[in-house]
Amino acid sequence: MRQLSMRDAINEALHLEMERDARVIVLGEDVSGGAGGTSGQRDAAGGVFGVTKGLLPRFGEERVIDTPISESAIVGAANGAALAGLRPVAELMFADFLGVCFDQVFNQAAKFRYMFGGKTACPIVIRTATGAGMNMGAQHSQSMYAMVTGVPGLKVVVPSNAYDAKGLMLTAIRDDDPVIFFEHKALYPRKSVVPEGDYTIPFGEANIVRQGEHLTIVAIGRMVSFAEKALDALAKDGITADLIDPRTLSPLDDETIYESLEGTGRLMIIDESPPRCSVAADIAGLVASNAFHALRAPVVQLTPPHTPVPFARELERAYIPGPQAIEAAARQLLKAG
Amino acid sequence: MRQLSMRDAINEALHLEMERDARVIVLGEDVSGGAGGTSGQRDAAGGVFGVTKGLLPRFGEERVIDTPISESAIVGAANGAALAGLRPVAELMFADFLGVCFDQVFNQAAKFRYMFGGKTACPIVIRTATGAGMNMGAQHSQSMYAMVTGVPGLKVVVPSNAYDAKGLMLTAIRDDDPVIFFEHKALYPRKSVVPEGDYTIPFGEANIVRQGEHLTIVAIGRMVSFAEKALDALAKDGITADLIDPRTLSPLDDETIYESLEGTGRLMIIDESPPRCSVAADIAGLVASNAFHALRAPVVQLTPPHTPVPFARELERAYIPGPQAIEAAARQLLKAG
Amino acid sequence: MVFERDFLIRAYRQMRTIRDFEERLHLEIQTGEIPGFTHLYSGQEAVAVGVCERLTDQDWIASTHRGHGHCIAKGCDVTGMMLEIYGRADGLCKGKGGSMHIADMSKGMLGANAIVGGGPPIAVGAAIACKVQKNGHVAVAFGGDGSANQGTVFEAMNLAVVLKAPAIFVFENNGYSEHTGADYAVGSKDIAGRARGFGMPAEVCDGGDFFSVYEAMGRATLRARRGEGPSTIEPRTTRFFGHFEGDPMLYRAKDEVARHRATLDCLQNFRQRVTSEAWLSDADLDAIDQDVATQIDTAVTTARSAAPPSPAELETDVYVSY
Amino acid sequence: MVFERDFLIRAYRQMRTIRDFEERLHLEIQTGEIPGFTHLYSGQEAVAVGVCERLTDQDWIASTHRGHGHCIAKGCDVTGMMLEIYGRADGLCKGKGGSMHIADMSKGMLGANAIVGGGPPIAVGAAIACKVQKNGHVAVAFGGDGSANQGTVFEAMNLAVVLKAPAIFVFENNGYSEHTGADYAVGSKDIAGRARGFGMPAEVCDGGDFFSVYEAMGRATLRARRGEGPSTIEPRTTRFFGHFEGDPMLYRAKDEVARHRATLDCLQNFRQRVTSEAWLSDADLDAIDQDVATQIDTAVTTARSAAPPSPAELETDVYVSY
Ligand SMILES: Cc1ncc(C[n+]2csc(CCOP(=O)(O)OP(=O)(O)O)c2C)c(N)n1
Ligand SMILES: Cc1ncc(C[n+]2csc(CCOP(=O)(O)OP(=O)(O)O)c2C)c(N)n1
Ligand SMILES: [Mg+2]
Ligand SMILES: [Mg+2]
Repeated sequence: MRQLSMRDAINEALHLEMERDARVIVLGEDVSGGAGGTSGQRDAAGGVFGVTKGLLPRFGEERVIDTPISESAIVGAANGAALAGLRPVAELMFADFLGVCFDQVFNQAAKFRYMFGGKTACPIVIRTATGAGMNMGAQHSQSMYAMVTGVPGLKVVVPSNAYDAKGLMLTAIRDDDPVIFFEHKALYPRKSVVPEGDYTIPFGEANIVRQGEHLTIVAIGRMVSFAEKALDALAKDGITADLIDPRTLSPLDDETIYESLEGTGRLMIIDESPPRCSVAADIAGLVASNAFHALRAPVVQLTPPHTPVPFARELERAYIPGPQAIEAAARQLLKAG
Repeated sequence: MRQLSMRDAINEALHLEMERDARVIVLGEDVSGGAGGTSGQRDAAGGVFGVTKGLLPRFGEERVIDTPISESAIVGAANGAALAGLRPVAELMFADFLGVCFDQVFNQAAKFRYMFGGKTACPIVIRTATGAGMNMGAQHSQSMYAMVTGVPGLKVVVPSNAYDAKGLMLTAIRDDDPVIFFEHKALYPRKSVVPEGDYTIPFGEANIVRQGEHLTIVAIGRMVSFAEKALDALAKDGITADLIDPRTLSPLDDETIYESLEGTGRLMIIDESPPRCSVAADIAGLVASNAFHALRAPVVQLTPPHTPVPFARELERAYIPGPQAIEAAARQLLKAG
Repeated sequence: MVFERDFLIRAYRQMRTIRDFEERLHLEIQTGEIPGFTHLYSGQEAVAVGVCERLTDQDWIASTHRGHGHCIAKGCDVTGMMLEIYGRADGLCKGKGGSMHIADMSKGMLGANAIVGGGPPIAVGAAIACKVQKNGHVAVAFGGDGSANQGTVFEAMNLAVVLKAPAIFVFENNGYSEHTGADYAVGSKDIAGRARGFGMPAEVCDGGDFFSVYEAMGRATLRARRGEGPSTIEPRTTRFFGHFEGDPMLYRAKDEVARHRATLDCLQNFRQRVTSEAWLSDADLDAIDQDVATQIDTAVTTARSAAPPSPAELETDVYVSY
Repeated sequence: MVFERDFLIRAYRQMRTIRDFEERLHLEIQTGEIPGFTHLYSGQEAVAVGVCERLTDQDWIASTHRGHGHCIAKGCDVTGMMLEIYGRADGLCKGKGGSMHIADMSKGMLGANAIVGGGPPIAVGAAIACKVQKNGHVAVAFGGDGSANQGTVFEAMNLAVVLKAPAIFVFENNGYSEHTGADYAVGSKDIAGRARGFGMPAEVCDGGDFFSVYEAMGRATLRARRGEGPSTIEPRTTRFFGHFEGDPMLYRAKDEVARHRATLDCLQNFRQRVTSEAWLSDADLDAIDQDVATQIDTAVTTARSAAPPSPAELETDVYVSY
């Protein structure tokens, strides 16, 4: 079967949907690149991570729009274009840049439908690169998904592999609500089997990556592969787990977590963002409220500490929950009671 | 004893500290008002809620700075002035406006100290009006504290009464870290006994508003007074509770909550913000991880639904957790096991 | 310049409708029946109407916190608006939005906006859509002098220039942002000059004169519809009430509003002009006044007795599907 | 105009230090030892040094993602910087910041900044502090042509004008923001004109010529120190490397960098000028080149073998107290 990197899988989804639906446009900084340059070459970037490569030559400047460094205008323009009938996919180069355009995300896109009495929709997708692990420093490495998951009106997607990324992106663009789509930088080159052509993955349906009996692990984004590594090691001691990848944080498929807990009674949540008011805390809280009786031990929230993302390799490595930390925490959790 | 409104209590704290410390400046939109007007009258506003009234006549234009509508510049200027040795108190008229200046809050102020290796500090206070209940609509009524509580490097204060507000404000201005200070619009006119002169309330120490035996209630900001009303009603049936007001959400005095739970075994958290990734979820999650064995029933998170704040009176009333909803939820919780 | 009778009648009716709507609201607010806080547009009618008379339902506008005038000028249903402002179930936004969030896509009205500077990027997006759809329509961003200091607005202006988007920026300079004078907060003293600095044509016009605004808008829409890019107009105007209802206006000279009502009233100006040119008669205008008064009265009566939204409405309309 | 020998020697040394630092980094990055991504300043040295030679340690600058040049020009310790870029425990920021977050308050360096447009509001704040402290110091905001499209920057400019803050905005127009030409993204084709639109004096100068930048900065600092308010300067310059290390520069004509290195090299320009005026000799300059080469080599050698931060450092320095 054909393998694609997550980068190329998302690229393919964009191509497919722009082909299928003339209302889809893409806009952002350097989504093609080369405008105003001296080489005369357009598509000189295709996005700084190459995710939008080839769209400009195929769909032209009117639908693949390079913008100035003006994130509020980018997201705001996506909003306005959506209200006016298009289906914009805006690229926010790094999720950390939500800070300079957050109003258009949480006060505008998220609230139009409600404030306007259900009489309109704002079908935008904001694609953005997320996560630590590349030593990009405190302002280019954050996992910002809790901030948008908490906002009613938004949908939040965090794919953990190329296959899901393609299917979720097609769903996202076709979805009539505003979607924030987090693409982990470290996953861009990671390959998996990706079918050609059209397929969608519904929002709000978790992926049960593995099934097991001793504990339930919920892992987000890049943490899924780390959990798999840890489970490989634990398997040698006969320890198995349900590994649940929520795929979308809003809507969240909490039911699948509760069901798993009925069997295992033990929960570990692995989240790459700092602990307070995080998605890990959110899920732990939901379980404390809705699946309390299934719990046989304290919930383990495995997250980085309450600090910004450090730069130095050694510090960043210590910051991110890795396979070893997951393995250790799982062993610990199995002893707790 | 002298009673002051929360508005006047904060105003007094600002007066006191500006008097004591020449490095304190205040800046924001209409913090005095009247600049460039035709009446020639300055201090024509004193802040749209009147909290900064009288500062300009007392401390002059250089320390009480009216700004254009430029929130990024306001918070950014506070940051720069702090790095350069001042102790700015910036007013963000409504917390909802974090959207147009969030970068300066979470990427700049919050991270300077860490990114710069501990060699500097950013002692700013951002005062901002929070909360629903005045029919101000979806973009002027939000409770945004979860978004900043999740950010390492920030401190977050949500006073529930005039006395605390004054003491916490004095602590906030003297604190060397960036502080976001949420003032609930509905509490501004609410009076309580406020001593004259200088007193501070430490961060990270919850206030145990009431002591009781059947359950633990954690309530934030305006929700504290609603919980008190509910407890008055419940007292008639002999139901009593520990009512805990965290006062600061970061740092959070979670120990006091755990200790209370040792006695009661039942927890209800009342938060005015929507449920996902909220402070309610955060506390529920902390308890599920750190005080699991004390719990005798599922944690109750009493929050508004996952919707924007509606405009119409009837809807907004239904949105906010009120005394009756709290009372009903408490009775329910006592039945759960 | 000669104007059709029907055109003048409609323009006057629109301005009068806004004026009556707002003056009546000013009274009704004092009854305490209207929730929230409200920003009235009285005094600025010539701007909203001068701008919107250049537009069709297929053109777009993005409005502000002071949006009633824009809504009416763009054709929103007046009773629906009044119901919304009262927070009623049958309001234009089902009572969920309120005064600062009235919208009607079917009229090309992208929404009032309670965030200063929220609208202009949205308008530019709508203008981009017009370009992609190649439909010859345009999008207008309304903003005040105060909004001309918000970074998002400048970003929108530059983006429109870069993309040659059919966008028009209308900065209603009424001299104040809340309690602060534009002379203080707009460092350049002039907004049009900023727009020129961003590379688009810009002109100041008389916001108290419908014809002045209409002419300036004509140049801007012509340019936009021809695909030549954005323009800015800066109508100088005045508001007859406080920033919001309840504002004691300590920053304004005591007699300022009275003077402006006497000398800068765009409705009086209009009447004066059209009667002196003998385009319309006083009787024509009086008839409109009568008619509008009845309409507004009906709107208020309807709104006062209308049903509030049912609590079940609280959780609907958040998503299309979830 | 006559310049002191010491002044010229220092200016040249500063520029040469930046150049060597960056050219050496360009090589070292290829070893894979340097974490993260790095934006080199080579080619723009005359701007950083022309600006900072007008400043003292008590004046402030706010820098950008492309900050090494500004740091060196403002007096940051070169070995400390190199250690930081390598992510070492003894780096200027203990290895916690990295290339994009170098800061040193003791030198008036408010920090590089990985957010485009993050610095200017901060610089204006420092300028406000100078005003409050009445110390006669100024604050400079560095930014690129790309940053001149970010709303936060315009807000900072207007605020500085309104408050007459002693701020100076330096827009280093190197023709590109990442892979996009300034001709495209800066709709007005000119940043100085924008600044004038905001009500402050602004001038374009030759960013390849130390003296041109230094002169323009002289006018700006004079004005600022006299309390007359902010100014903008727009040095036209070029970068000799890609946007970040690894950028294949597909947007640039194949020979552009080579041409610019041959014709727009500010170090060559400087040498030419000072030797032809006989202010300094080639030998003077060669001696500096030698000296700097040794210094940079020591910095690299030190950094390569230095210890990383201990994992215990992960959780320190978040708060002063918590
Ligand atoms: C981002 C933001 N900042 C501040 C406010 C508060 N506010 C509402 S209206 C207003 C003044 C607006 O002035 P202007 O743009 O001149 O419009 P006008 O009120 O005169 O119509 C302010 C400061 C807001 N709503 N949004
Ligand atoms: C808010 C924000 N948007 C986008 C980026 C990504 N980015 C980093 S540098 C850069 C280009 C900056 O161009 P310019 O201001 O001309 O500076 P130069 O790189 O030429 O020195 C961009 C888009 C960012 N860091 N921050
Ligand atoms: Mg105004
Ligand atoms: Mg550049």
